[in-house]
Amino acid sequence: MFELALGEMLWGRRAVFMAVAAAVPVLLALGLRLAFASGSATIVVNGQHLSPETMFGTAISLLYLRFIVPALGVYYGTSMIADEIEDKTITYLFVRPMRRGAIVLGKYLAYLVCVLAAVLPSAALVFVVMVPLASMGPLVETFVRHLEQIAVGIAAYGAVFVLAGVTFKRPLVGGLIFVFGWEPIAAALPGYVARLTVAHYLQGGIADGIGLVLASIGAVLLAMRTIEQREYVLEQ
Amino acid sequence: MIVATEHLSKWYGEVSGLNDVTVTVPEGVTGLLGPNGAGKSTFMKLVTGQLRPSTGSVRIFGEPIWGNPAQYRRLGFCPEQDAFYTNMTGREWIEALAGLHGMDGDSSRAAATRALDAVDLLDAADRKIGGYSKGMRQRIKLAQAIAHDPALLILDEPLSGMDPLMRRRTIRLIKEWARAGKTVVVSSHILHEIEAMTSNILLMHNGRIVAEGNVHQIRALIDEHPHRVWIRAEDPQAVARLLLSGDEVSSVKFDEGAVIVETARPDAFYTRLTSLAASGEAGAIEEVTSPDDNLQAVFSYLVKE
Amino acid sequence: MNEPAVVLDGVSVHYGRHQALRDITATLPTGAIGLLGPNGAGKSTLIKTLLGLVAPSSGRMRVLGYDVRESPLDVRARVGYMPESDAHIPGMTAVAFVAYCGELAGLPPASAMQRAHEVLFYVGLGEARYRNVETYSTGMKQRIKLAQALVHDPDLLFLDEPTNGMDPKGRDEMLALVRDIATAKAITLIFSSHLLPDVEFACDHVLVLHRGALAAQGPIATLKGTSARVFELRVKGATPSFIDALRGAGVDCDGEPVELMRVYMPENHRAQVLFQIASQHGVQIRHLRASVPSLEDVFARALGEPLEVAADRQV
Amino acid sequence: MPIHDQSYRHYTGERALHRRGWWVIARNGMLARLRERRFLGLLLFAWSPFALHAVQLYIGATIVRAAFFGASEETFHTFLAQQRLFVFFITIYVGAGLIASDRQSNALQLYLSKPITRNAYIVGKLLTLAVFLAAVTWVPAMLLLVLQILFSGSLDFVLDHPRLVPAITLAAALQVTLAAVTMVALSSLSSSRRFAAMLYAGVVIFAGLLATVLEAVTHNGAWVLISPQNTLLFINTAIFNGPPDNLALLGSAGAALILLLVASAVILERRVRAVDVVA
Repeated sequence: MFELALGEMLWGRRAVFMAVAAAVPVLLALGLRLAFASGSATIVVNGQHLSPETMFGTAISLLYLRFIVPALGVYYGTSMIADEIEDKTITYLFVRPMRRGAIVLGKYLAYLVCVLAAVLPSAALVFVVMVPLASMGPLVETFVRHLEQIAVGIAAYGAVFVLAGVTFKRPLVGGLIFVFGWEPIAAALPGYVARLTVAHYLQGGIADGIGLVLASIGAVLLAMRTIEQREYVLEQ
Repeated sequence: MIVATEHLSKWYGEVSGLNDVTVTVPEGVTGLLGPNGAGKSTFMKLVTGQLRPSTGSVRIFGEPIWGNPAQYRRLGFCPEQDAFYTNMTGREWIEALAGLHGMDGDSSRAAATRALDAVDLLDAADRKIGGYSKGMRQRIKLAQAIAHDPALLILDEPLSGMDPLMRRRTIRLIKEWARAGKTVVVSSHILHEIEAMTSNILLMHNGRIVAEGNVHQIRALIDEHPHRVWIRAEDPQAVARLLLSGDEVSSVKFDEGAVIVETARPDAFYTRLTSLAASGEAGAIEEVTSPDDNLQAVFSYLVKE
Repeated sequence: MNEPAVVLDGVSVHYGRHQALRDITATLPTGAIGLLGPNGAGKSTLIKTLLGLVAPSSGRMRVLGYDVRESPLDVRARVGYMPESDAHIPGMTAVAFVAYCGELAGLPPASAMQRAHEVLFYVGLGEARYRNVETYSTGMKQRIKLAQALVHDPDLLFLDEPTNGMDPKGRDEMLALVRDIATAKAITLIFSSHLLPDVEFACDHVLVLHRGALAAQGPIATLKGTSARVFELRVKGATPSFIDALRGAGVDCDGEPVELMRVYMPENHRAQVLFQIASQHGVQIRHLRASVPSLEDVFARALGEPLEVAADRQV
Repeated sequence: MPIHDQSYRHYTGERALHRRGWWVIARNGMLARLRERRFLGLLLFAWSPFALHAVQLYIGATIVRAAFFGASEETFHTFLAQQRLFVFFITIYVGAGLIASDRQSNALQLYLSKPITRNAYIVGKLLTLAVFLAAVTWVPAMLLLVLQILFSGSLDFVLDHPRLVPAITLAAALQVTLAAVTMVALSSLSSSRRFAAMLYAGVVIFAGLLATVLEAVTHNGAWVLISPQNTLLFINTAIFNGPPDNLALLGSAGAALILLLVASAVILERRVRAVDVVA
């Protein structure tokens, strides 16, 4: 099932979407780097002259964690099963002598492998391009920390939206609202409200990270159980 | 019995898909018939474990199918919808699905080649399914159903979109599978094609089983339509006179060069007719047939709208 | 109208390298004509060429007296086309859709609306005519496709797989409509389908295409030819001894006794022999009929396929 | 014949052979849209700037005689520029599905089997969108002009600005044609309405963003060419305020628009066909 899912990930609009998501940040980084090099434009934010290194920190958390990783998670997580159901090709997989959960697991792992293989190198590239060689030393440690966050983010968002994809009829719209509507609002609200989002735990320390990984595994298992209980009536 | 259901019902909210069906499917080919919305696809989805019975049970090879994926080793299903991974080639798709049966690389490749050869798609095997014509897509669907050599085959409209030659070849293929010991359930709207495959049918209407078994036996049981026999003879009047002398005949009509007789007791009547024709008493009798002893007539008599 | 509806003279069509039609020359009479051929034989290409939607690379075509290349609009104004796949204009009710097609075919708005109602009743969609087409079942979608092809009262009608996907009752009603149109309404009809018995029921003339070339053409009756000494036999209470007795009398037969058997009678034998053997063995002959070759045999022969009869014997 | 034949009757009425197919398509397309309340709401909303300007003119003409309230050539220029937003929304709302929905529901082969030419189909579809776009650009602009004349009670405003009417007409025409042709061409590229809409929105927004950013960063006006929207603005400014100092840029802007129109025409010619050539 894993190979079949892997194959599906690498053709058609899915691969294009992933390539774009990985390539855009690198291009932006290059553009900004050129702008810095040519010295013709300096970006001054509230009076303080921004250096490339700090730029990289904000770029990572803002661009990757808040936008690219959740977007990929929503797109692939929800469409993984929902697409096959809509295209009615899921029937061929249901009539095979294997637990239906294996379909979810196979696809989820294929998603993890592909997205990690696309996004992490892209983040590394952005790091190399943005941070000049001289001051790279001290930053490596935080860079690795960022990579971990991205990896956990990919796993978490993926798991949450796989579960959404299996349970709801129109998961994509709901997913987008959750990521770009609910999460930013919740972050601003006081008290525990922020805890109801994935983003909150991403920013947290190691403990939150591990908690998130466990939660992801739980979500995937729940998704596997759901797909085995539910009946999918593919209307004519 | 390969497939058996007891008081099987299925409800979608208030809509009743299947209503208290108790039926057994014998070996060989069985034609599943009924007008649109009769519950055929619901029945097939229950038998292939895609839907859970609301009440009652459905068993294949004696065991329930829902939530029991091991059964799919012996079951092949060809769905009606036109749904494919259009970017994969025919061979890749069949091999991938065969792989899901736990076959290793070589055996799934061999199974794929065998299945593709059976449906005569070997030459197009390495082209993308997206570029296949409707007839070829139908055949690749059949191939995925037989790749793992199942003992039970459920085919939903297997011939739709095929050209006449391919239809004939597929009908012969289905009969060969049956002869090779497989049990095949074929659902189709084209009655004369079912007739060409088998005379064992399962007629459904409004979610219930209206009739099951041999078409001709079923026809004989439809008493509000007495058995009608069309006889072409040299001297139809003579034949009619002689037949009227017996009490089996309830009415006689004449057609040019032929006489049409209605009888309520077909066995007695046919025995007498055969001996009459053998004796040549009423002149030569060239042809004998029963215009409404076929699937079309049975279907229209039993499925009154 | 006695002059032929369609005249094709050496028509060839190329899609890039692929030759879709190869030098087709045929004269189609008025009445119902079956257009047969395996997938990819060029059937829909021929229809699109006759509609003037595809320009042939060579040859001339006259439809209803118009030269297709010179006046395609005149041709399409007198022709109705019922496409094979589901085709409707989104977001419209049935009567609005059919009236719109009428206007597109040249009818003034008021007449188009009036014709739409009439045609919808004729194809049996009277009660459902105010419903939106998207809510229609497969059978109803086939009927509305026929309605939009009839609304402007064409003299020539192209039907591409009209009975596709319909249940038995729906198919019988559609076939009755098609036959009524061809016979009672004097509209020439080109009926393309894979279901040969449907074609045989509705048509009296046939055109068989194969790999873009004309494989056979002519009235169905003559193409079928006379029946060889082959009979269909179904009996009740058959015993093995009955079968042996048949073979003993030089009557060869194959197929299972309980199903329909094919029986090959030697020249001098008459049907009576079968009855005599049957009555001796207490067997009832339930069905005995000279096996008239079906349109399928004509189709197979035209495509150089082994005949069904012969083919069965090898198995 | 006492018993009338109830079944199919032949049509003996009038049959105009070369009816204007394109008008039938356009009229049907527009009527279909006008039946939708949401679209009427959008149209109404698109006329709100007009109402604002009308009030402004009224005040200018009656109360304080302040020149700044009165109409000037610039008011019309900014009005047309402001309407750009509504042009964008209406183009997507009406235009995205024009051909895409026909392709999805296989209606294209129905149209082409009727006695209309492919150009009639394309013109009909273009007109459906163009009429609505004109209704939110040219029509309100001209109405403002009429109001100005009515309020000021004299024709001299028009006499003082002879070039105003042709300028408004040309600018509006450019805006409508560009939006309609490109949108319908994009609509013919796919069979999904949403995809065509996203494509159009993507091109307009992304190109616009990129052009403005690069222009700001590099202080070089030439970047305007990469966004059709900005190019159009540049040309409209030239129409209203006379030729800019950088004549070469104006020429290349014109060329860019023409290139875009030609490309769209080629796409339409290739995509609106009876036969999709499947390899």
